[in-house]
Amino acid sequence: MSDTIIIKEKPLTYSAAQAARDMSGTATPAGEKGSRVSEGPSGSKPEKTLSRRNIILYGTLIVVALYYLLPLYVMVVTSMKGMPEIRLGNIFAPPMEVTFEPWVKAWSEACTGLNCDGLSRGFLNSVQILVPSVILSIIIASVNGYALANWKFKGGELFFTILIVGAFIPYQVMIYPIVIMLREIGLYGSLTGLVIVHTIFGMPILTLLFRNYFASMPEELFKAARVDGAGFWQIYFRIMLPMSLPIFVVAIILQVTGIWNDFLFGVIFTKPDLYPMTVQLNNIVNSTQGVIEYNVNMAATILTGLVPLSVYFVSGKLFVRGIAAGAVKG
Amino acid sequence: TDLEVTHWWTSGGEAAAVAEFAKAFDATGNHWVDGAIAGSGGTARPIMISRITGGDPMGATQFNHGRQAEELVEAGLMRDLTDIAEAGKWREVVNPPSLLDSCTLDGKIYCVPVNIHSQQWLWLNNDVFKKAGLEVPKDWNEFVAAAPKLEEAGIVPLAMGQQPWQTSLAFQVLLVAVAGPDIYNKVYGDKDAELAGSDALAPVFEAAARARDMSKKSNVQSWNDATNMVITGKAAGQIMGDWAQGEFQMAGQTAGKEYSCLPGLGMNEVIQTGGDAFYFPKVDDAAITEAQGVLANVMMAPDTQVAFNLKKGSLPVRGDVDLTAANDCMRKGLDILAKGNVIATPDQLMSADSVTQINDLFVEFFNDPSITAKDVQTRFAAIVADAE
Amino acid sequence: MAVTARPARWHRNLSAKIAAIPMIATALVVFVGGTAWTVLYSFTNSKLLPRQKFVGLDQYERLWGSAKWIISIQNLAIYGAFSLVFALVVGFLLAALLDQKIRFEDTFRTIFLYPFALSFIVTGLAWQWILNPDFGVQAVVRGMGFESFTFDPLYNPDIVIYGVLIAGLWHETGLIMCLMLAGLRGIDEDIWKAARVDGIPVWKTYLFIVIPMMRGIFVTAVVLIASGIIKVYDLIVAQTGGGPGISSEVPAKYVYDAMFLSQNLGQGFAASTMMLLSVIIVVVPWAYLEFGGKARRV
Amino acid sequence: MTSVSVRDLTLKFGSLEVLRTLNLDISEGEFLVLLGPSGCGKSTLLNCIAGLLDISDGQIFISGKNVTWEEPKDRGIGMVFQSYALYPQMTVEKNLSFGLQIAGVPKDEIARRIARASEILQIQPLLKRKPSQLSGGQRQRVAIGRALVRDVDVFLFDEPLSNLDAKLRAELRVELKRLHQNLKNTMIYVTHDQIEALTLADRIAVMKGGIIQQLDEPLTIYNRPVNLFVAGFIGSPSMNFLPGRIIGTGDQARVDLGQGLSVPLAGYEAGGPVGDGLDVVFGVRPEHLTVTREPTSGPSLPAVVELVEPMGADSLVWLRLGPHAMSVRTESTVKLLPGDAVNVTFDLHHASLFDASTEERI
Amino acid sequence: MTSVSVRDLTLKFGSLEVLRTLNLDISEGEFLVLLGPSGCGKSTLLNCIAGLLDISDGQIFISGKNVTWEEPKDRGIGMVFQSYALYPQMTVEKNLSFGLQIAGVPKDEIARRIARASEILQIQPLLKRKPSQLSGGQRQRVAIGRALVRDVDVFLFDEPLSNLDAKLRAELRVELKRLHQNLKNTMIYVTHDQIEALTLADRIAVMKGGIIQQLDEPLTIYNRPVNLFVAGFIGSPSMNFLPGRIIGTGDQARVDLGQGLSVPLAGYEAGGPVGDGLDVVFGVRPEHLTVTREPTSGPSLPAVVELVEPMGADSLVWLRLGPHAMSVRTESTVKLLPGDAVNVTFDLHHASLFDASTEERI
Ligand SMILES: Nc1ncnc2c1ncn2[C@@H]1O[C@H](COP(=O)(O)OP(=O)(O)OP(=O)(O)O)[C@@H](O)[C@H]1O
Ligand SMILES: Nc1ncnc2c1ncn2[C@@H]1O[C@H](COP(=O)(O)OP(=O)(O)OP(=O)(O)O)[C@@H](O)[C@H]1O
Ligand SMILES: [Mg+2]
Ligand SMILES: [Mg+2]
Repeated sequence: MSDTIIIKEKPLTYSAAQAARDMSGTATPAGEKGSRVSEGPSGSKPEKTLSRRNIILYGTLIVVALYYLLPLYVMVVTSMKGMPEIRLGNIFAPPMEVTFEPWVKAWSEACTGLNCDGLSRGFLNSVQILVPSVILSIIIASVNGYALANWKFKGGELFFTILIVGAFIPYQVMIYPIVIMLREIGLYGSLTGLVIVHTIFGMPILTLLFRNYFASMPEELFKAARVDGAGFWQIYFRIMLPMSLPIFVVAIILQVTGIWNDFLFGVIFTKPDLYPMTVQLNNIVNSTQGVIEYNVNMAATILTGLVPLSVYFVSGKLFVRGIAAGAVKG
Repeated sequence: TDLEVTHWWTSGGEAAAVAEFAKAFDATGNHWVDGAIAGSGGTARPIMISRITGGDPMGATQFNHGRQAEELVEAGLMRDLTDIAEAGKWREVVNPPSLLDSCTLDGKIYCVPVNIHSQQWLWLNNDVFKKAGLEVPKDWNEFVAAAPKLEEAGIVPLAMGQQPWQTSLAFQVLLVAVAGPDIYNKVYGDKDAELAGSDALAPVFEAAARARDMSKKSNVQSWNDATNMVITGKAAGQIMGDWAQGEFQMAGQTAGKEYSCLPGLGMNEVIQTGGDAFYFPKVDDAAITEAQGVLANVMMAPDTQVAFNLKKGSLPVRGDVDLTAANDCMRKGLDILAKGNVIATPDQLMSADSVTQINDLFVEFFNDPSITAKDVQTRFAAIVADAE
Repeated sequence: MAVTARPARWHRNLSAKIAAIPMIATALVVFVGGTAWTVLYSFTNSKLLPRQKFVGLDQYERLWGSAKWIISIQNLAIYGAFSLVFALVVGFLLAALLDQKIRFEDTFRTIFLYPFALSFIVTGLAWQWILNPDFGVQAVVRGMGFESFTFDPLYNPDIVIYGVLIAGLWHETGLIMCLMLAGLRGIDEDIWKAARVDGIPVWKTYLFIVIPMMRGIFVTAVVLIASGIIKVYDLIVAQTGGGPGISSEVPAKYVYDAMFLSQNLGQGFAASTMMLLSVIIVVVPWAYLEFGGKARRV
Repeated sequence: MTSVSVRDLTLKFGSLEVLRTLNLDISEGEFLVLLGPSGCGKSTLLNCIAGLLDISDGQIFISGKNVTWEEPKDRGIGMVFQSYALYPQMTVEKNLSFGLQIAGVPKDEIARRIARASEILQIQPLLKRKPSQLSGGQRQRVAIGRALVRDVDVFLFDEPLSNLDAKLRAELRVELKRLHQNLKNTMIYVTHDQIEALTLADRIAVMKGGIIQQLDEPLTIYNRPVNLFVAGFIGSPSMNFLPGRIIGTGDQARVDLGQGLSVPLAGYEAGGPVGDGLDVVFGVRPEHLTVTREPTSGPSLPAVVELVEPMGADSLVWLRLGPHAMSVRTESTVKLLPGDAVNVTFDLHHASLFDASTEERI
Repeated sequence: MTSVSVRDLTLKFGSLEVLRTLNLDISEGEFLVLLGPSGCGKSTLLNCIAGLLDISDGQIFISGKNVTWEEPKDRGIGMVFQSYALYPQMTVEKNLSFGLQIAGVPKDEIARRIARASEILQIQPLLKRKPSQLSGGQRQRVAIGRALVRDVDVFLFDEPLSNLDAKLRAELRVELKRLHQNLKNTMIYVTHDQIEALTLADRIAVMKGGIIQQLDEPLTIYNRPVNLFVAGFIGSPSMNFLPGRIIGTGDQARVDLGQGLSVPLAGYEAGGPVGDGLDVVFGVRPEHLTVTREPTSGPSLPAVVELVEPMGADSLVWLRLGPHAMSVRTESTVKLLPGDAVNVTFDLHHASLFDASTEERI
């Protein structure tokens, strides 16, 4: 890459740019353009935009994309229909009369038991749970991954293996012991307790990702920092962190989705005034009062999914890049 | 004082009924913090139990009457209400007295029964029968006889939700209706496995098989969806507890006019004295303990009993209240209660574990036409034999 | 020049050890401790509350005598096998399609990935709605005049698990596709060129050359899918509730129901122990090879 | 006979024109090296010939056939890549046979070809191993083998040695040369290492910015580079460039190097007229300079030793000559120390003179 | 004075013993090069000295202080890595000041040191750039600068040039040499390129399999390698090895090379007795051989030209001498063609003789 650069740097009168200008055209071995081109294929291979390959390629992609979009479409369309239309019509038909009534109802009017304030109540709670959980779990997992990848110590791999196996344990199995543990340390029912639970269950996969990511960074960088006198935390904060944006994006996306969508822990480890949005959603969807209001349910469903969805739409590209960095090393 | 009350009453009729409690409680200067968890007892109970065992109990919580909370009581996690009960003379006012027995462990009272639920009802849509040119049936047998004609008319004869407890309920109801309360008591109460497997019970299982056929086309999950099928005329009838009545009321229908109800399927008119009860977990906070006492009294107070049960469609636990506002079906129930034709619920007689096993069996049975009446009877008997 | 002795071992890497305390605590206390506790109590007849009334293997006998458990296991096997195979195959195919330097790659990728942002509850509800014979696909097709068309996977006990599968795949293939895409992008351009010069058709290049080179990615993908499969619960609850009947029960739900619905903790613990056992038999040797023992392999 | 012909080849990546109406004829059995700095378009040209890139304009002929639109496999070429691009999960044998199997070559024919290739390359003992179990040099041989079994007329090499260490590179260079002498196939070889180019090539095409600067035999390019770029790019240690100005004409012409130093041009074979007063760059390679402690009879200039780099057989002596720094290659036996005053003699037969403004050789 | 002392150093990775009771003394201001093939433990040794690896046994002293258990930062060393390991998110200036800030060096002192280092390395114009905006050579200089600002006695280099292309490598080699002449710090330099070793080192330690084979000045190692390995590893093109057998004793001793060819040993300075009948390997470098078309007066042997590799200034001629293949370096002006019959003359002062069984020099 740098041959031209070297020449420039040499203390010479010779300039590479100049050379390029002066030489152009002089040294090509004989022949004027066109004079020697003979019969037969010439130039770019002809390729139609509508080649068979493209039809198959885009055709498949579009069909699959439709399959993926179908549920979202149905949800959105249904959420904008009135109940009579839903009962009569087909679920794929666009609404004849667009109404946002269901959205309003889902957000602020739907009842659970005596509370008729829809999802709105859960939204703030969800945010309150989400932010500290995401932050804490990512901090801990990234430090773990860093320690495992760069500061190997005896037993580290063993604990890590246990952690990975732990990722396969169904949550239900752990609920009881965790309830007891939290009770013993007096954190049951508090926000702190829930944050800890999210941190614990996010740990295996996140640690795996961070460990792989840090392990894929050049080891010499780490050594250079040690020679420079940086310690464990200085290397982490000053060297590793600034280079880890992609994997942090992945971790944030995974955690935001996971924690926002969590129902089980939210309902078991908190009380009603802290219930997250998903619990509210469950309540709305399951408290059928008379006729099931599908439109309200769908609106509530979309509203609940809005936060993780927008995170994906905004940072999907970074996600792909980061996941490549964190997952390639098995 | 704020008192958090958890329950799983979230359907229309139920929520309206709970509101009565809340209103009465708030009137005492306290505040009812509603902790509804939608779904069913299955969703809500683990949360409640975790909260209680996790050391962060709510102020009061709903449980089904019976043995569900037994271990919590034994573990000393529940508040002893004996003094309040004695002060309120519950022993005298609660009718039938067996209700209070279910709240009693070692002579101490731990819960407030709030209503009596009876499961033994067949709910019918009158219009459907008229349109099909049929009489509204008077009992199960007539209903079965009418089924083919209904099916011809494109109507599902029997609506049935797919949740396990519903199919299991249908079976129990058929058992009591077809075989009578004595056999029921022997099977569920005494766990008489021999009887359970005998010919005496065979008609029960055949009736269940018949019900299975009649509900083949009923594609709904929850009970109120099934009730809704009856209300809207998609189905002709449903075997369901008296809480279904709340749905009919919410839909603006009147008993005897748009719909009919047949207690005990019109065959053996008895009422299960099961129902819901509220427990009060032990807490350290004196203010909350105080408020718990207030709530217990409020729930047992005659006015609240009437208001609540009218909305809920169930019967009050007190024999001394005025129920002039009660409707046709409720009155039928009251009459039966007055006659003393009561039986205990399976929840009271068996452990939750055995009940679930029976539920599972009937879920399987109702969904798998290849299981014969004979097979299911054999397996039923086996569960009864293992039950405690 | 004086010779000095090796200083104490424990304080080397001290910061790292301190930093790893949360992980060590989680691994030991929560995962090992919690698991041991669960296994211990699976030998009791605990009901609502854990109690040390040991009954030997009674819970296990009952577990294996229970039709619901057997069906759960079968369902998990079917769901797991299909989910694993389809997610990998479909994920890979989509990634391969997206890797053809196509236009709108970002758009397609986002479309394939977005379901992963939604919870299983939402996924289950959406697909329950679409597969509902009275409103969804079946009704629509019938409405178009095909009266005899039947498509009601959620209401047919024989195929209900495949109905769940449709939703499950919809949810997870996007993520797998992302992983695969990342893997494909990591393959040396020269390999493709070499294959073209050798005249190897594209699909054979994928099959015999590229896929074997993506072992690491497949491992990660399998970990992700498999850990999800074992835990599958929300989806079932939201979509079928285990029905019709018990035809779509799964082990995680069995555990949950046993513990909280039947209030038979012992039974629930026994079932979870069986699940753990199978996980351990499959995962531990693999995890050891993959993560333990060996030194850094960068 | 012409083996590969490139006619007016133009290649664009989007709007970036990487190759500009490039023409190139390679005769049968010739070993042609494409040499140039990184990014000059060497690989791109090779990929065009191989058919791995769709060209924007022009034509390509191989063995007289117009292959402009042919698939790579149908062009009768074999290619060896810098990273070797061996299929990692297949054994060496499978790597060699895979393409043939797919082309439907009969089993015994495949066996025959593999036997021949592995004999030529001496990789028989490696046939059952996987690429990961091979050393760099062995991998390289397998990569060549994969091209060899295809039984083609033209071999394309894209920097096949640049991933190896210096020693191995030197050895494999010789092997490649031998291979070419045995096989007599046409070979096109991309590199940016001029030693490889000089030792291997029948002809070298020096490229820069997508244009061939000079296409000639190695020693011609070495001794008579057509411009400053070629002069500076070829040769290591590289040519000394001394900017100066012509004084006088004809046999009296000298190059004035400043500070009173000048070199007489008598003996230099100029390609054109050398005008008085022209600004020039005087180029001379380290090995065409002689250093002596005593003044010699011929024209010599005084200089001071700055640094001595022993390189085994000989040493590189860095001198300061008035305003210029320059290097001289000497026998290791000549002992010089920094600070020594010496005399430098120029070998004008091997010197080059460039016009300072056009940078072309005069 | 001794600057770095390694005593009985042993290092194991698990059960793999990479370094075996290794001893090494480096005096102050010395430029020591660790040379050896890939995987011989060079980097490992350097990392041990730097304190980046926890050694299994032995002691390390730097500037007289026992630093065996010190942290890298407390050892008074600076290190330059193969990949440079510049912190990608920091500017050049930040890269240089990072370590100093951590050490709590006052602001103006930091500024002073950066100014000095960037002056020495001429990187002032780059201070505000990020590493990604630098060329390879510039990065390398910044990496050296990072060691420089630490104001240490000992510099450690781990193949700092091997990521660069040949041309740049040659230039930076000279710069490094100059730097050492200016700074006079102790430098330990790891490489597997013998040209680097020969040009840079005051002394070279040739390693193999975790053991130092020979530790001496470059020309001694070049001319009098202690064993076959060192002889073969140093020098490019490498030494010719001709297996043979001793006939006769004393001044009459000859090496019989088979097929009636033999070389008289008169003039060879043997380190020990040369026994009659001993199996030996006769080693001679390509540049210590002379090829002539006519028989010469001295002892010469007939050979046939097999291949000629032109390398610019000179050519490498591959000969067949009886059963042996060998290479000879000649001036490019000598025109030889494959098949030519020639005579080879040996320079015995520069030849080496090895015991075939022990592989040690005789
Ligand atoms: N796929 C591509 N898209 C756009 N530009 C490209 C592409 N491939 C190469 N280029 C550009 O074309 C030019 C020539 O690239 P090429 O790979 O042919 O260089 P090269 O001479 O082989 O260099 P090297 O010695 O580094 O291999 C470079 O400037 C490069 O950036
Ligand atoms: N972390 C490690 N764990 C196990 N073995 C290692 C480790 N690091 C190096 N080795 C082994 O130790 C030996 C010496 O490695 P080292 O890196 O010192 O070689 P080197 O001489 O620097 O080679 P190169 O020229 O390739 O850099 C090698 O065989 C290598 O495989
Ligand atoms: Mg290239
Ligand atoms: Mg190394």
